[in-house]
Amino acid sequence: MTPAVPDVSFVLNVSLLVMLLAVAVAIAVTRSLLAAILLLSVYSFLGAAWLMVMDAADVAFTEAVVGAGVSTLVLLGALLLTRGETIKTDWKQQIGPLALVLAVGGLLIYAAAGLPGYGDPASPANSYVGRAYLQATYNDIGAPNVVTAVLASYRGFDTLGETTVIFAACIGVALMLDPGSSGAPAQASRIRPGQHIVLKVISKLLIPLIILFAFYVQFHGDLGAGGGFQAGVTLAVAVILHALVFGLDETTRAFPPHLMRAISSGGVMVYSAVGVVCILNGGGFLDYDFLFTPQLEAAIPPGLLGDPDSKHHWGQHFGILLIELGVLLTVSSTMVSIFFGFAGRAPRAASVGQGG
Amino acid sequence: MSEPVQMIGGALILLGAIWSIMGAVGVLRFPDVYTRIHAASLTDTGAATLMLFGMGLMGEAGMVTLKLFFVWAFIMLTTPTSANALANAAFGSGHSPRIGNFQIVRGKNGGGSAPDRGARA
Amino acid sequence: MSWFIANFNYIVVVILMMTGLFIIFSSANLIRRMIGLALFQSSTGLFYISLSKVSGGTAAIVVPPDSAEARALAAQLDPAYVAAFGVKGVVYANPLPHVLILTAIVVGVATLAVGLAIAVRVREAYGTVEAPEIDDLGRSVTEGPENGR
Amino acid sequence: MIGLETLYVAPASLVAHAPILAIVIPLLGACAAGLSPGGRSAWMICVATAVFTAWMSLATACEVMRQDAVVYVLGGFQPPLGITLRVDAIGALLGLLISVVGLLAAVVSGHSLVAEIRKEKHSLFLSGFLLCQAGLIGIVYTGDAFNAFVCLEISSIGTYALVASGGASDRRALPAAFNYLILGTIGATFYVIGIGFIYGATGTLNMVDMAARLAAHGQSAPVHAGFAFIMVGLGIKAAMFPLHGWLPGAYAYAPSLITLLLAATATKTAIYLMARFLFEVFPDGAAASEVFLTWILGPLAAAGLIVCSLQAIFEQDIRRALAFSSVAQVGFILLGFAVGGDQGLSASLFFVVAHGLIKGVLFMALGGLTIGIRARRIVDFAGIGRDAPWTVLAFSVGAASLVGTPLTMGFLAKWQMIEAALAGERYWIAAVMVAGSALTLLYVGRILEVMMFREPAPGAPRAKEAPAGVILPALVLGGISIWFGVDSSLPGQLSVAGAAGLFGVRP
Amino acid sequence: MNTGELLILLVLGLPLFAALLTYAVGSMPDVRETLTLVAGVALSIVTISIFVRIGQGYDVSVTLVEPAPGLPVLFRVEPLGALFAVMASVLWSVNSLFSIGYMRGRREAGQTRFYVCFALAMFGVMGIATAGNLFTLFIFYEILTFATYPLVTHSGTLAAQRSGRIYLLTLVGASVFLLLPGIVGVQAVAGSTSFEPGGLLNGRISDVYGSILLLLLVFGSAKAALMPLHGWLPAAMVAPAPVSALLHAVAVVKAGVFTVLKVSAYTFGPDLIATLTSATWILWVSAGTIVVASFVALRREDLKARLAWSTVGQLAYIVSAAMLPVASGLVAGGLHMLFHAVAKITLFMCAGAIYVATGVGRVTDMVALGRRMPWVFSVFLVAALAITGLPPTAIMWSKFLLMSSSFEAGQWLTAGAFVVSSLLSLVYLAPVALWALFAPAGASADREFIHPGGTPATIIVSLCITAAGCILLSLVADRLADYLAPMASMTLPERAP
Repeated sequence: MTPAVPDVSFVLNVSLLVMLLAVAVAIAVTRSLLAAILLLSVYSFLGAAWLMVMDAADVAFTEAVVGAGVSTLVLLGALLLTRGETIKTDWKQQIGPLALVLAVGGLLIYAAAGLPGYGDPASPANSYVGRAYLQATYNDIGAPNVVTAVLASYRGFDTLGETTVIFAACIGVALMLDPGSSGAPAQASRIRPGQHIVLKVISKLLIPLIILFAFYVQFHGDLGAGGGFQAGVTLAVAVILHALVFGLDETTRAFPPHLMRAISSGGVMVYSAVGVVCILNGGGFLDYDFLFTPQLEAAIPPGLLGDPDSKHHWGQHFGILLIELGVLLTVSSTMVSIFFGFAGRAPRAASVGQGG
Repeated sequence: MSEPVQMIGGALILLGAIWSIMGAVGVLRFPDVYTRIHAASLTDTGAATLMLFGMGLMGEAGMVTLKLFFVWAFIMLTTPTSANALANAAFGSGHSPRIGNFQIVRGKNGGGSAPDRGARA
Repeated sequence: MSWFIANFNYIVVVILMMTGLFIIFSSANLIRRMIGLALFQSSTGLFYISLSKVSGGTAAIVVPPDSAEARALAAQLDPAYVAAFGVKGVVYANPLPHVLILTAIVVGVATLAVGLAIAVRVREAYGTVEAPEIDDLGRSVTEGPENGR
Repeated sequence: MIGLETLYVAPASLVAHAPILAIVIPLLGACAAGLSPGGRSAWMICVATAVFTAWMSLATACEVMRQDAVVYVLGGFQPPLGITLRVDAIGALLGLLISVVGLLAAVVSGHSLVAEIRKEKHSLFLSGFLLCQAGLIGIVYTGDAFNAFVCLEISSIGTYALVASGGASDRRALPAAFNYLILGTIGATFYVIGIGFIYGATGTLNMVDMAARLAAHGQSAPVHAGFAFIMVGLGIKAAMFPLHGWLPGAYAYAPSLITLLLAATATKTAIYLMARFLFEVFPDGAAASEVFLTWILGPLAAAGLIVCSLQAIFEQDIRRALAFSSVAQVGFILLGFAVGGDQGLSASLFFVVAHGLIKGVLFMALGGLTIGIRARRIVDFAGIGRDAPWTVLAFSVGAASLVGTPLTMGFLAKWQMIEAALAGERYWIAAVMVAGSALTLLYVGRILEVMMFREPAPGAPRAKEAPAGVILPALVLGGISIWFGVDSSLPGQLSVAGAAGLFGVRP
Repeated sequence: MNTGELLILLVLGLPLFAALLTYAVGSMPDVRETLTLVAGVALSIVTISIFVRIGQGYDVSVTLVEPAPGLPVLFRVEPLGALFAVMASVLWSVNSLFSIGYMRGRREAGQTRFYVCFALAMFGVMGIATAGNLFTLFIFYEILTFATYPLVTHSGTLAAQRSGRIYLLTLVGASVFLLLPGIVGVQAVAGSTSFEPGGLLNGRISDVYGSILLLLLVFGSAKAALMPLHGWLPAAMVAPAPVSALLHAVAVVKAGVFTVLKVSAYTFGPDLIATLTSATWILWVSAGTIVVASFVALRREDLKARLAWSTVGQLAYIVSAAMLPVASGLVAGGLHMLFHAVAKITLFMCAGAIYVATGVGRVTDMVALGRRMPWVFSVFLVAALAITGLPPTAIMWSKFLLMSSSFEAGQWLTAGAFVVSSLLSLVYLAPVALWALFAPAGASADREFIHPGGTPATIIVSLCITAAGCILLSLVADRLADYLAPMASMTLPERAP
């Protein structure tokens, strides 16, 4: 059953994909590293736009914030510490990978032929579990944003795994870049007080706005697009902006690195604690219906949470809010501690001397 | 919203699109960093305003237009600041502006628009 | 030709994947290989989301069944299509791949961060991030000084 | 002869939640270790968590033997909506291997870290170690394909960082870790794309549901492509022969504790996933898996066994030699898969456990030896038998089991593999297995001869005995592999039940 | 724990306990040596009691442990095993007596390790003798190899190291490369590897697969020193005399041949062996080995090397007996195994005695030595006659049986090989003694003794015992043949526990 109306999204989809391809090929071709990194950032923005066209609001938000924001930041940080132009690799060296890649690509395009067409509503993926979620969310969880409902409640364990992945990244980067006691103390960053007046004024105005927006995204996660990840990264971006503009020392005084690691592990603990509480109350792990013991539920006056008949959803609502809080803590503190890892490292790399 | 208002909105968005194309051409054609920054910021401020205003007219009033206004306010705050920061950094790292007139000559280094690189690299 | 149109998304996914792989295997600089890796991982996102698109659908945020918004959304599609594939009168995109890709993006960033941290340490230990130079240095010094503490 | 189902290990309420606790407790332990100030407290948390995890995985194993497969529903939503942990006999067996080796590694970490990692990084290191444990057990217990990817990533990112932290003592660890990261991520991404193809064809992510719909769905191009992607991805993760480039560097220069973890358990989980997809998810008789088994997996595994054994013979660095030996033994295991049939599969599962214990002992003893002296090449270990008799005893128990001397678990494992190959009329596989074990004899014999019979080089520093905290766990692991050699009922019943479960035939 | 199980545990426990005890009292030579002797005698008593019980029809078997389902470590004694156990234990005691004299005479270093490894080797031999299935036999086969390696490289010289490496590589390589796959093949086909009277695989296996398995199992037990895999035996002569005496006459080589006999009797069974094509191939190989070994022995100067090559030839007798398509061949092989062991150990002990007394190893230097060592060379003569199978000695019976069964089987080639090698053995053994005793006129002056008082007394005693054994055994040869008869018949007589 092809849709009756001519699908405008396909045209947008094709044009954005072509732009994505152009940027990807540009990245492959360009020799300058800085250009490649910025092109990657452009790639992320285009990806975010394409995701909006494909009705994936949450993912577009995440791609824009995490993809463009943090990864470009981290890449630029790494580039700063590994200054140097790439060696000219002659084309003979690239024939091997090119041939391999073309062969595998050709095979895959053949295989892709069997997959459901663009936007086909009756494809196995869209007609089976996907639709079941759409139909079941209202009476199971009562959260309008089905993606957050699936993310936090149906597949809560996946998200716990994801948060642990971020925590693992925090541990990994700390293991690598944490100067620790023997490292050279981070010298005063080079920003003199009188500099960047314009930047300072505007960022002083913007930072509270960003943080406010972060909390807005966090708490209305199950109503509209948003959630723990996006809020966490936005929060981290605010802190990083502060560090960039006002120098690393004030920020590390406000957000000390080892505290960041503590919060990061605290977030994962909050998440698992919610799960364990559900077990103690007799349900399965992360089964939010058991978050509220019967006595507690009786104590809450009816109608507190909007529509009276959804009283039994409190467990789900609070469960989702709590774990989103856990995710927020972990994500924001990890991104900040990663930034401190790269920024704190700057003076040492320079002392080792340039040289390619 | 009634039909004619949507027409005007559409026209404004089209104008904004053309505006940003002009900005993009500017970035390619202008000789040195500072003029390019000017062209780029032209796109961000001018074209964005036009488009947002047009979208405001297209959609029906209410929450959407309010959000569009906030987006516009945010862009108005951030874009000029980033242009300023970029110019500041360029000046800090020694790019002096190209003053005086010059003609476009297909130089040997692959047709850059600036014939001689007088400025300190 | 219709085959090309119907599967255009997957062809782009495959090309992006191959570009990513090509960058990884052909570049000598560690940072460039990380960029290639990021590109390669992003292709999974495109693939899953292309699977999830339902034409005429909207973001998987359930609007109240008979609200103005719902009626506006359903108006553009013919009722039989909405009845067949919509939920409570509105056609939505498939939420599951969105959740999976949220995870994939986050995993991608985590790997990127750890990879770049290692690259920075390699730069401090070897003084370069070019793979051929690292190999030469590695081979020349069998024991490897214990620097880079 | 202890029947697992008869064991009363934990109160019923705890056993009901044993599978999820075996994953979440190491997670919480990792957070606690991350928070703890000193290295000492982190070590204590690590050991306590490891004990609890081992206890939980034993409880799960008993429960699995009682009711054939434990399904634990997460979040209260039945599959295909929610995620479930589905632990069958194979998962329980590998879970036991991971948690027991993890426990002993945790005990050893007290000493072996001191020599290789800076003081203030210990708590971070142990936190990463526990994360790997949680990830590995997650892979082995989960019943959801995408969740397996997430757990795979948890353990991988932990391992990348921990391998790279070996850079403090040998800078070559850093490029090795970088290559491991690149190849590992490519493997994981291939796996995700493979799952995407299968999701596109079936619409579900729960493995059991996926298997049912695939059986009904029949063969199509995306299913073949998905199968190929998953196998290549897991092949990279399991260091299958042509895709094992990352392994020697990662094993040789990582801290000894991490080499122990990697060698004994990490690659095994990827092999477990391969077995699950090969024999359970993709309907047997599906052209894809049959052709793959006989024409691609078999020859590749055979080539891997022979080529890597030869490389191990001519390798100078002792840990690289053992790394190539690991790749060869992975080839051996995959040959067991290529034989197919539940006898072949149960033999390879038994071999997986045997190889895990062997490499555990070998690298633990090596770690103990290298605490004293900076020995890297095999020649540096000349005549060490005299100075550190007990550590070398532990090493030689592992070596004996690797070679397959009678009354060790390695011997029984090889015996069952060759018997399965002969029973399956795969004579060329049996011949390759015999040739492989003979080559193993060569390089292990060479190492042992250098250690025991050769005089130490005059100038070399005198090796001294490893601390008791390292020797005892090594001897315990060695003892286990001899105990399973003499009475293999414990792992035997699990591997037979597991293989039978996969093939749907009751033992 | 009925008496049968107790006996087996004793038979296995005794040498192990002796090894540990010898290690414990290593510092006190006298205590250590008496301990070895006592252990040898005790073991002989236990094995003889087993021998008697088996004779009376009792079942002596125990399953120690079952590592994996279908793979029990099972011990079940049957006539051939009992005979082999008795032979090994008695000759071990005699050899201990001999080695005390030899080791003291030569003042060898590292004697504790020597005796400990000897006891461990006996532990391996007892395990092989009493093994109930191929799996258990393989375990003890490996233990025997690893226990005897230090004995072969006892002297520690470079030559010893090199021949030790050849010894280990050949034996372990053959067992891992050939024997193990063979045994696993049997397990794969028959579901178990236990020794069934009348043949486990009889009627369950095709000719092709059966032939391959037979080749794997026979050539796998490299200890039987068949031609292509015999290199280790002459190389092991670098070991001290007691080692070559016990190991390369009794323990190690007989274990290899014993395995071949058990495989042919109980794994394949006479009927299946008769049909298998590879059985005839092995017959030709062993016939070739017999003839070639005898010729090579002829030209060997060193006495021990000559004896080693003669052993290679004699072993091939037993292998060909096992491969004969007729059931009586097995009994002949069993008997020859026993009688040849007794004779060959005497010869090796004589060689050792000469070496201790005069330091002479080469045959040509032994001319006219008999005047100084009349006893040693007369015993050597008796043993030499025994090896050739002349009437008064026991081997006459076993060679007679061998000849008759090969005639019965119609294998003229094997019978011819037997005759030729017997004559050749006469030619390369008897003259050594004759020249020494009745030196022809003009012989060169004889050697001075390097050991005060000629050959030590204990050596003389042990020599006489074994020489007497060669002759007295001929009296009981027929009763022994009846004892081994059930091995060849299809069914085992009804067994009481």
